[in-house]
Amino acid sequence: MKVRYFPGCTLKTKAKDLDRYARLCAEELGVTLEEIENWQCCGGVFTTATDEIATKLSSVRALMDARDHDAPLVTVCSACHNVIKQTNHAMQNDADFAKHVNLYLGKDGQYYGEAKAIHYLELLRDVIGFDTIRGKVKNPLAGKKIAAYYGCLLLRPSQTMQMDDPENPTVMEDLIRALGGEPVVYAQRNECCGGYAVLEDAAIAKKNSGKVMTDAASHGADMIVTACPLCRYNLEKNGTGEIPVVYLTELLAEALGVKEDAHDAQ
Amino acid sequence: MTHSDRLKEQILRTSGVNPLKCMRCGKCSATCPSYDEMEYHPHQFVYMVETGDIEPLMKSESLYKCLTCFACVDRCPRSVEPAKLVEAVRLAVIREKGGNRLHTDDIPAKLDDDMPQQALVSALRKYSK
Amino acid sequence: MQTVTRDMLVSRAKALLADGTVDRVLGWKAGEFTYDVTPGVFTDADAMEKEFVYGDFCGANFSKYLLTEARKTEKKVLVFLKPCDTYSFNQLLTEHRFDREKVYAIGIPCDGMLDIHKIRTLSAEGVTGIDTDGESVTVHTLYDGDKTVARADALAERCVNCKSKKHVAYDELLGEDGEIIDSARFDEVAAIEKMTPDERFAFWQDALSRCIRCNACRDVCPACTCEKCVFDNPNSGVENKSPANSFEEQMFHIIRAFHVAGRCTDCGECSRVCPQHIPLHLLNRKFIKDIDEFYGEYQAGEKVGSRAPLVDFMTGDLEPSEAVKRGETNA
Amino acid sequence: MQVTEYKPKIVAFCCNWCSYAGADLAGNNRLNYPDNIKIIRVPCSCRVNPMFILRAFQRGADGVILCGCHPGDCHYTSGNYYTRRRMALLFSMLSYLGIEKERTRVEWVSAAEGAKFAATMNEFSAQVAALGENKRLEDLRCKP
Amino acid sequence: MQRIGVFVCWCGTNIAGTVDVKRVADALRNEPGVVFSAEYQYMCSQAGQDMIKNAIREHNLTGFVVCSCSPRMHEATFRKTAEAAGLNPYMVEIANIREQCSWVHKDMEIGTEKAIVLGRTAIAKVNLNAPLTPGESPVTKRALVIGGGIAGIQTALDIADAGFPVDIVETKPTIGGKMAQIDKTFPTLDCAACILTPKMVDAAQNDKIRILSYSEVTDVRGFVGNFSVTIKRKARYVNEEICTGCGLCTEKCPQKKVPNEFNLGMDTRRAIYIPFAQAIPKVATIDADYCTMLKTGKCGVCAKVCTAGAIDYTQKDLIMEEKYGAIVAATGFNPISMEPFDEFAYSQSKDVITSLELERLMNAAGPTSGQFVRPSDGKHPHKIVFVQCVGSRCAGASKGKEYCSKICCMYTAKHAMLIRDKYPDTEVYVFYIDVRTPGKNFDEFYRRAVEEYGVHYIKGMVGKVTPTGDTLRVQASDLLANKQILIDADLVVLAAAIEPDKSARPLATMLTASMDTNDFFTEAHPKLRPVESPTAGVFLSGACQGPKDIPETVSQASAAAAKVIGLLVKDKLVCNACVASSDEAMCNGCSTCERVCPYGAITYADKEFRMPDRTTRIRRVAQVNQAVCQGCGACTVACPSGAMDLRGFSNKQIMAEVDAVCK
Repeated sequence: MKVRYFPGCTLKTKAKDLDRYARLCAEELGVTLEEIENWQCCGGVFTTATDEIATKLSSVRALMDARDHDAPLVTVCSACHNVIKQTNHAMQNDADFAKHVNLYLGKDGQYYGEAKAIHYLELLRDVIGFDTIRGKVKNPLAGKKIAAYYGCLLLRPSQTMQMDDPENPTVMEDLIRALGGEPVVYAQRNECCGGYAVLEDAAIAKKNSGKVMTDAASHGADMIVTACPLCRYNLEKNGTGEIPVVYLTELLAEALGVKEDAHDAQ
Repeated sequence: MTHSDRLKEQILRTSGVNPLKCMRCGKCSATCPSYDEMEYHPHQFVYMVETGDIEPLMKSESLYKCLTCFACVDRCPRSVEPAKLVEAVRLAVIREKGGNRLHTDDIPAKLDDDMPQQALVSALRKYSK
Repeated sequence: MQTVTRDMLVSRAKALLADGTVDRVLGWKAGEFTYDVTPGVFTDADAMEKEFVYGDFCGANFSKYLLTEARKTEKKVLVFLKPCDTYSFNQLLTEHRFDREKVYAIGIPCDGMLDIHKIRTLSAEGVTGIDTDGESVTVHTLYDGDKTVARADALAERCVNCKSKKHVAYDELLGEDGEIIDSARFDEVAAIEKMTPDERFAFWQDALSRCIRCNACRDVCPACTCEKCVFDNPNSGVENKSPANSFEEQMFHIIRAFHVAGRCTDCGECSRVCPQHIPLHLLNRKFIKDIDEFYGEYQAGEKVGSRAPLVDFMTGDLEPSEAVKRGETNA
Repeated sequence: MQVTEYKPKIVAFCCNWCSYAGADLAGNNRLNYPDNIKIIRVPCSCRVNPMFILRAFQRGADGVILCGCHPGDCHYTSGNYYTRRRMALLFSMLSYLGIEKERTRVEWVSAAEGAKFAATMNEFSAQVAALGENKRLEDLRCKP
Repeated sequence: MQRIGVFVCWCGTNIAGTVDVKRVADALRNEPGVVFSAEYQYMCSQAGQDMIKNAIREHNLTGFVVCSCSPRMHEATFRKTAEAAGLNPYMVEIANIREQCSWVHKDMEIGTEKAIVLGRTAIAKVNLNAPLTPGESPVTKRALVIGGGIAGIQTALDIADAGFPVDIVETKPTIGGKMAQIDKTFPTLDCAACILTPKMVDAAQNDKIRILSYSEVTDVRGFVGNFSVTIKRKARYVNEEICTGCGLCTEKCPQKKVPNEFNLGMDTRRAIYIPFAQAIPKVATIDADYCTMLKTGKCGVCAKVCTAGAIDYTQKDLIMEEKYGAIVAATGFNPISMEPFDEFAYSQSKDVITSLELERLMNAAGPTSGQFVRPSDGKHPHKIVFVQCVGSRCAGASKGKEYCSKICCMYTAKHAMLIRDKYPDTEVYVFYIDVRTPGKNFDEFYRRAVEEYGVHYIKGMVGKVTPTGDTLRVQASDLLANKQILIDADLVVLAAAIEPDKSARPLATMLTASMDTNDFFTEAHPKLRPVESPTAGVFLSGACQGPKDIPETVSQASAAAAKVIGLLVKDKLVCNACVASSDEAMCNGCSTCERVCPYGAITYADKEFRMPDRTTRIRRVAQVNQAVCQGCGACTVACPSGAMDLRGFSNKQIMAEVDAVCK
């Protein structure tokens, strides 16, 4: 099966592993991520103001592409996913907003939220299925205590994201289990890492990421897994350095046995 | 309509938030990761917008401490959505001429080798127009 | 032009008669002219072959006939339903007016039916026959020879403003099912709402004063299935057979519209059969529009068993004073 | 200039439990309201059939007011909620037909609101009087 | 043709001061149907009533109109007068010429003219009056109480005290409900079991009360005074009559790992069990979901050890049908699930518990035998944080309930106080939004917690609980200090919102009783009939009607019992005479009327009709149950065919009044 794929800026530069393994793993699991043409940066954050129109157009164009290809729009980066999903939700539910957006779009066509935006994790869980994945695991992550870090963007606002229980999410834990690892459940996994504020105020990021790392460590995590490049950056910068932070696609690639292949190919 | 009435009307409109729904439980502030960095806390944003006391908020550094993590939005028992108010007030500031908080020229100095692009675009979108 | 042909209907009906599923068929019967098709009951293949017609003037909604026909049959009665008819069909089921088990419903698609009144206005009086060919209609007239009008211009009002090409009930569907249409059926109501009260009064005075109280609207209406109509019942207090003055008509039509409010599916039969061409659907649509705007969208007959807005409420419903204001300022 | 005061004919339907009692209270407190208003007692405002209202107009009433318990206070729990929908639609329809909307009204009057009852009646009577005689909805046959 | 009498009352000068009563009487004499007209000073006096009675006899009156004060005042009086003179009481109409005429007008001319119109209107109506006989229905002198918590027990005891038999249907194996799980009660701090269990015993020993435990109501038919109820007695695989409650089986059963619901899953029980020591009936029950014998056919230990021979693995559900005159819903409440609120880490840590779990933890018969220890490690907690309003007072898209659960403020004060009292080495924090303590000695109780017991009340809410090592890091706001604070707590207690029991909604459907959007039963009138459902014969007791504490529940339970007794003492129910009735010849059976009836008084029946052509036709028609109809008339307007009419306020009568007013 083929899905439309929105990689996002960071995955083309600093987070190439997140992108590369996402594609390899999907391919291994029978799904081709087709990168949409001429995609534009999502903007990193969804501006909640009702009169912010232009900042959401790139998401709408990506969604239109998915609609025109009659396929879901998949993103791996939590930030891109958050922006696109919230934009799609607004297009479906806020008639006034949709009207304004369509005025901007003009001859590019009209859009009313017909496409479905899903995160890579939802692709794994809802389309491919964890049971299928379990069956394809070549190198089980046995004995590894892995702490999933969700941060904010995957889960919130929960009414819109509809990804998982925002206070007690299980999708990554279930994935870790499917890959043969042992998930570590800790309360700070859905708290913020400090996000973009790191640019202005490194202390905020340090404080928040520090809390997350400490909590994961105190629960005996060997490793932290995340879907967001900025989370990874903040956690790595502010951890004690003992617990590695990896992308979920890296972990998946390792378990599916496609990681070495990729290295070989290089 | 006084200036502060107009400001309040603008904030309510752009945020889409009704501060009258607030029952003053303070859960937003209890859950806020940037609480200590803020001069005005999420529950104060709600209350001060309700009373039309918006100018102090516009002058406050608090605007740039919100991480837009939506914890206050998700955990609010009354569905007030305080983060949207913070954003609306911040927009009211940075949309003004010369209101930008972050300038592109400032960015190189703030970078390190690992900083993801995502951080730059997000910060620019949040802090500048 | 209809995508389902007469032959298809006849052969299906004959098959069902032959295999004993049904023992009677509700269908359209040829009249004197092409355009005066009447409803008929066919009990054998012969009659079907000879008298059954299907074409541009087969607008009659048979749902109401099921009340009597379903009672007569030992097996089932076969009925052909256009999309709009299926809403009446469901509404009657909601009101327990016939036994669903006694009916075999075949849904047939519809491109809209023609309005002979419109055709006469567009062409000439003395119409003797009509041929439809694609998008144009050839009208044979007694005095003015053949005239051609566009099919679109000759469509009945209710078909121009068709609300749904989707069947909401059937046992069997011939052809393709369509979609619910976002029609402009409330535009005319909105236009009247925009008038001044004096203009509105003049409009309705003009329309309703034409009424001859023939009761055709009531008799054809699938929502008017009372055992005894209040207008025929000396105990109701509003019994009145013939019009005495202009208010009688208003009274009749207001009460009738109110009685069907929330139950009217907007099938348009009332306006179709009115010999005086009173736009009666505009009364029903006013109620439908108000209901949609005041209490949320509701389409009678969409689902069997749905709770009509007039037998339902919300504690926060709007006040009548507010409703009247809104009805006027809709403009 | 001699002016004969025009008195519109007004029918007031009052529910037995709230509004009729409210009218009684207005009497107990000797609160004046126009004599041209005549009250018809019904068990609940939901007993009022639109036919009654049309009948009143047909027989020469210039205005019709319907009073019931406040929403949520209905003696029969939900009667006035139905009334509210019925009258919203009926009045909207009358206005659509060009009948002056000021001739019809629904007012919620509790048993404790004698003053409100009197004030409402004064106000409604003045409002209908301002429109003059009801011509549009009158059956001429029934004029004396 | 009616023969109508008209009686105009002076009411001293109350009417005669503004209305020329003589002129009124004279004018009305000429109205159609009137054969007699007179005026008198006080019609309601004995002399006035005698005058009416004499006129009835002398003039063979078939009905009369009294022009007097409001019918709300003396309609009943004059109806009795009519009855005394042999006239049907419903042949009387009152023209209200005092409250609605003489008292509101000052001008004699105006008052007189209006009085004539009002009299004329009443005459027009009485011309169309028909004699009415209120229906009667017998009363089955037995009550059903659904739910065996404190509400149901109290209601049953009070009804039984009045001498009427009562059945209590309880879904659990024992009665007692939530109160049996509670440790102490506020504001007196007496032991809940000590005051509840004697009542349970009273109920068990009362020969008027039958306890149907482990049973469910599956169907309700009929109406006030005449309910027919189907009850399913679930198989407990133990013969209730024989079991002595010795408990031997519950000790020997090898299946030990069944979560103990009585202790909210904090410990385990056996597959055969008695919920708690004071259970009523004190008999064992086999949990079929866990019993090895029932699942695999291999075991039978309990049967072997039972000396009474009470175990019966072949027992089947038993369906019984009983008749009742009144039904009381007492289905109670439950705390809501804390799963959606995992910011408080309820599912992540055993040391985050609900208040009801705390009750069990503090109870001497609880899972820790009353030792106040942490569920995770059995250590004594030192810092305890209480979080109020978890899931209460929520709005919009957020999870939770919109209402205030009402009992949490008080039980939290109780818990905090008890902990501080018994364990002075603890620090107790209560995070509150508002402290709501209306009630006798309630606020004083809460103040004692603060002032005498040193409980720290903090105005603010907890935002996040992070289990860290062996503590729970509580992040909260202190709004008065304008600070965000962190407390490393040992135990976090959540005041979970309460909701109606899940069985309430299907029960309401069976009873045709109405419910609000939260699934609480609605009362017939929020102020004046708070313990009755709008459906006649159905009464409400306890928290199924709304959140309530124990004293309130008990008062409501007794109030409901009083209402039930008031109903059961009657041999026959006299129904309202002014009820709806359907003209079957005109009825379409369209079900529109049924939908607006607030009382469920309308049912449908297939009836055979003879048609003009001598054929017969079976038609569905509406039938009004006169015992249930309250006469609002909603159905009469909903009915499109006009088949439904209201006696005493018929379409024709009201139209005649309209015509008379407009004349």
